[in-house]
Amino acid sequence: MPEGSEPLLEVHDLVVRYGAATALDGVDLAVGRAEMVALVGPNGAGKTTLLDTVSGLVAPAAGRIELRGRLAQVPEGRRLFPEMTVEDNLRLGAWRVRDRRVGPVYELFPHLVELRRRKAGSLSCGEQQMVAVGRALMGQPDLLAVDELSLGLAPQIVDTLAEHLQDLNRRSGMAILLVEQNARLALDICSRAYVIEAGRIALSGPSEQLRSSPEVQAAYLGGAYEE
Amino acid sequence: MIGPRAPSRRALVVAVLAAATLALPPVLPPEWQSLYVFIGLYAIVTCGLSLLMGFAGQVSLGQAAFYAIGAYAAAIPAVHGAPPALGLLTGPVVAAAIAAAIGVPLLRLRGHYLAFGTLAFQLIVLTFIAEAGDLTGGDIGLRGIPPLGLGSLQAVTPVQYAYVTWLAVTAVFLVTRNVVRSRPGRALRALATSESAAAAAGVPVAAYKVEVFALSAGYAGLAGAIYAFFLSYIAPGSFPILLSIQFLVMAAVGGLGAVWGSLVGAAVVTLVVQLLQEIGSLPAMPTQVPAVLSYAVYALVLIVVMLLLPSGIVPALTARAARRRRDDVAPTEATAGDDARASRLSSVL
Amino acid sequence: MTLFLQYLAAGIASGSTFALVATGFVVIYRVTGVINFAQGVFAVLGGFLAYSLLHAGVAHGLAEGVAVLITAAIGLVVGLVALGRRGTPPLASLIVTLGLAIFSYAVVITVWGDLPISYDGLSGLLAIGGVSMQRQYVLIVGAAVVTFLALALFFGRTYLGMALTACSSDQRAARLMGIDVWRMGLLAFAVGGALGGLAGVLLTPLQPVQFDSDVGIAVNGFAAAIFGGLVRPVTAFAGGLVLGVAEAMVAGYYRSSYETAIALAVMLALMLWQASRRGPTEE
Amino acid sequence: MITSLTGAYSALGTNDKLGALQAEDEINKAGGINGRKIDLTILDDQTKPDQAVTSYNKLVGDGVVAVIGSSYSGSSLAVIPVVDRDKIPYVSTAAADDQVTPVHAYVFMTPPTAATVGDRLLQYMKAKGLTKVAVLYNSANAFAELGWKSMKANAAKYGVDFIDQETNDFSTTNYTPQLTHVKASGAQALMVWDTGPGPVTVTKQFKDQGLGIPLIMSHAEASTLYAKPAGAAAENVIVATSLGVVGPYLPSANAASKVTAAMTKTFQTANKYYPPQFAFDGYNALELIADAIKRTGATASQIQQGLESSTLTTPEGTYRYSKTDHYGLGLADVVIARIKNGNFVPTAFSAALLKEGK
Repeated sequence: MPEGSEPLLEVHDLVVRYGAATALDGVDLAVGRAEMVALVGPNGAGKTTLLDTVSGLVAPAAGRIELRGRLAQVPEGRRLFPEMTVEDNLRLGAWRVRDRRVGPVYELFPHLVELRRRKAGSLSCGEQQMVAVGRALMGQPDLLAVDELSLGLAPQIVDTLAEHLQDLNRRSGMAILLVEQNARLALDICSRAYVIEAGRIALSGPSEQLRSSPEVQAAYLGGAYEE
Repeated sequence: MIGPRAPSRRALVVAVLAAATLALPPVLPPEWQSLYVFIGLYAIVTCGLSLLMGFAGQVSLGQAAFYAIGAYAAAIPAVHGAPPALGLLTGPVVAAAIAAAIGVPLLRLRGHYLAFGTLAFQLIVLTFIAEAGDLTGGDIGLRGIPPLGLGSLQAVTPVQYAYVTWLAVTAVFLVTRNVVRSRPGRALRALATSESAAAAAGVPVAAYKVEVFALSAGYAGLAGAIYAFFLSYIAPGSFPILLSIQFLVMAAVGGLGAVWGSLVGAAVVTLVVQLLQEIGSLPAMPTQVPAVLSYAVYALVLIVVMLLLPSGIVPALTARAARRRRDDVAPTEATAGDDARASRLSSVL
Repeated sequence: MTLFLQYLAAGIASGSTFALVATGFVVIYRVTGVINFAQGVFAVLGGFLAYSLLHAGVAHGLAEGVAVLITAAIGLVVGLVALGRRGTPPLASLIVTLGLAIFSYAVVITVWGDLPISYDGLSGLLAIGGVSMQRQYVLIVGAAVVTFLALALFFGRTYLGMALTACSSDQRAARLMGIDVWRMGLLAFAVGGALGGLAGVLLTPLQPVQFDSDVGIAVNGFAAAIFGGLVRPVTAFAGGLVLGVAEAMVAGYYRSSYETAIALAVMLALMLWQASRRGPTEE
Repeated sequence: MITSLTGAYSALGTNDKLGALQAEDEINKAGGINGRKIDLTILDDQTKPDQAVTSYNKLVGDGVVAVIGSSYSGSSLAVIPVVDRDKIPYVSTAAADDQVTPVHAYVFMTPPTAATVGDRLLQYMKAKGLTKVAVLYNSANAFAELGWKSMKANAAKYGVDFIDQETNDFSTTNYTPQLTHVKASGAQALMVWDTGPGPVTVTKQFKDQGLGIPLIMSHAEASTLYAKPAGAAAENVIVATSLGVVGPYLPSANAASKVTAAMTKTFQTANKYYPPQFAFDGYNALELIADAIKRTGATASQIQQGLESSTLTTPEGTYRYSKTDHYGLGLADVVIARIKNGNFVPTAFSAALLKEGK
């Protein structure tokens, strides 16, 4: 993490339990302003739980979360309101803020303009992911958490969306927390990453460093990493 | 340490319970004897409903319809001279057969649709009973049902019916335990959790659903048959929609999916109602006090139990006991599973 | 033909009453996932409150309006108890609403006694050609149509309505937007209470109510509501009309003793037909 | 006493209870029966047949000598088999004729039978020249169905022809189709057999539809439970009642007028309203039992013998139970009343009969 600046999000020693099962066990994590951070790990490692806890959907059993700004989440599986139009979906994203103008999102994703009256449920997965990102942006977040950006999408679409995110981060200084099973993608576009396994942070550090770590290569990158 | 000893302790508990059950009827005061019969009958119906809701994830708001069908199927032949004991067979069999027949189309409906379907079914059954006067005695009711018996052996007193009833309770619980532990039983649990997952795993979902529906109807039919002989009078008014709702309440209060839950639910609800009635009919109670008291207190008990123990009494108790044991024994997967099941079940309704 | 139209009119009239009761079920279920067994209670309380206000000399219209406002507040209280602590499962909530319905019996008996009440609404008939309808029923049909239009506009066009729809569509996503699903649930209960109260103040002149009339009222309303899967107001309206018209036709051309049974069977058959066409009906 | 203190019939049962308590109080204040006081235990049947049996078992277990039954006929019919078994005198306040036809040795009833009421109504129709009559009955209601059946069986004797027969079920709320039929049939009057909210709804819709023929109700509607919610629409409706309901209009020559005046005065002082039919039933049931005990003794079989030889004048008329007659009241105890300003007033037809003591 860059020295000096106070991080946007700090998570200290977080513990989350579902009944008898422990989902998160002493997790520490931080995201600085204007930073792009990846959270990588296998299915069921606790990635989504961590996001939900930070978003306030799940109550922690122990630990501390400090969020110095607004957070918006793009949930796994998009979770649009399928029977509502694209535009209504976007507008609902602005529930917390007063400004419900959808213009900025259309500027970012011009393709959505022609879809604005369509029911969200009738869109393709890629289009839905655009709406989901757009809906989160309507909440004017300082930190955008994206849960499984690439899930179920064609590679070209993932690339386009990833470029959009990088663009957002560069231009507006919006911090992004990218939660991914696709470690290759995540390490490519983020500067720093955490690896979570069975509810604990197993590794963390700059993407470069993790990319060359033998464990990561074996577990997440399918052997030797090629540039 | 506790593991190996647990089964024998459990057997001991069951044996003590069984002995108490057997010893109780003759020493109970008279009004408690018929109450004892009703608790048993309600436990049988509730057990079927629990099985249906807890293990097959299906809801019935019309379980009293099968209770009624069982009662009429047992009573009508007996009134016409058939040996009354035969009714203990015709009651459950006819109820189960009708459930199987209507289950095939009806169980295509799910969740609330099925709840409505069963409710509508009960209203239709009640109309049929009221209109088929020649067969059923119509709304006036069917009277002169002979006492249960084989040859010279007749059950007449509440004590005798208490034994008949609790024998039936035991049989029903044993059947239920076996069903729950059998391979189909595990498949059923899968059904309640996720129907599509169960189907994907090769469980014949539709057939199992109909079977559980028929089994639960059979239980209700058996209880209905005993009810008919015990009261020797049945009428559509004996099987209102409110009775179906009462069964649902018993299942929810006791806890879904638990054999013991149905017993506890039936006993708690019946006893609370009875206690309130006793208090309400104390001398010197002003006119409207009995009604106000019984409605208000019954409602408050219901609300408080469901808010504090949303998964029912028995699952809450087992969870607590398991938590206490957790220090001694390894993880309690079962409990976590039960909690998860209870919350999943709640999404059924 | 006139006879047929007469039965049709009668069916639309009673169907509208079922539909009006159904709206409350729909609004509450749509947002909270709770089938509110106390829905009939709002109608009963609405009737009793309007009765008391009318007897206290409050003018017609105002009395009913105030009664509806009070039932909205009662709806809020019912919601507070029924939704309980956050995360109370819907089955528990359902049993709690049942408990609240029974509790209302104690309240009604304490305040108003156990005798049935009624008051005068619009009297006389509206006749067009050979077909007539009681004026009070005309009022109910009108109220039902207005209510359904208003609900459709509210849920479809207003921001608040869309937020409520979002809660019913995907609670998790709604919460991620920052929508307080629990508060929205309370709001839904208040609206449901008002709609139930509205049904009650309009129905009481036609059929007397007593403390336990809620069951009959709720069963018909539930039947109408379920037709639209408890979430679609317009199909619930259709459900009410199917039920009402089927009953009137059975009573008109066959025997009224079978009207409820046959009407319910018709609804079941339609639902099964829908289920077989669309595959298993979604929950 | 078993009665419905909760459930659908609580309004009836509560008044049964008040009536019986008043009788207990009067008898005990007057020194009891042969010096012994009456101890009345009242249990709820929740308007449910099975609860009635549970409550009955408790009473018998407590050693009661006689039981007063529920105004819910389902409860009464459920209890009768056990009454037969235990041989405990049982005086029912329910109106279903089937309780006493055929005669059960230990079962008696206080309300007038539907057959008696039906005959009286037919007399009235004949006297008024109403020969073509329509009927609307609730086929999901035991009382209504029995009442209608016995009336239909006797109609020919009085030259009354039921030219249109309409039914309704437990949940009918819109009677337009039935009333349309009645209108088209050309009937001179509409007779209704039902209980509960149905008759109120019929009355209101009947008025709105402007049928312009007399509306006639059975004795189930002879109380404020019907007259109050029906309100202005009930004006001029014809209702069959017992003597007690028209108590204030009884000519002093009538045997029941004095006891009725005394009973209703006490009741009104205590409860602030005129006693409904059900209060008379509860009151009479205990009076009949007390009278039997006084004459023949206090064991179950003595009470049964006493009841079978009763001749007791009560606010509902004079009961004359016998070995073959366990309902006791006769045609002279049924009044055809008209509702005026919410009150039940004897029709001219009945006023004349009351004067003659018939």
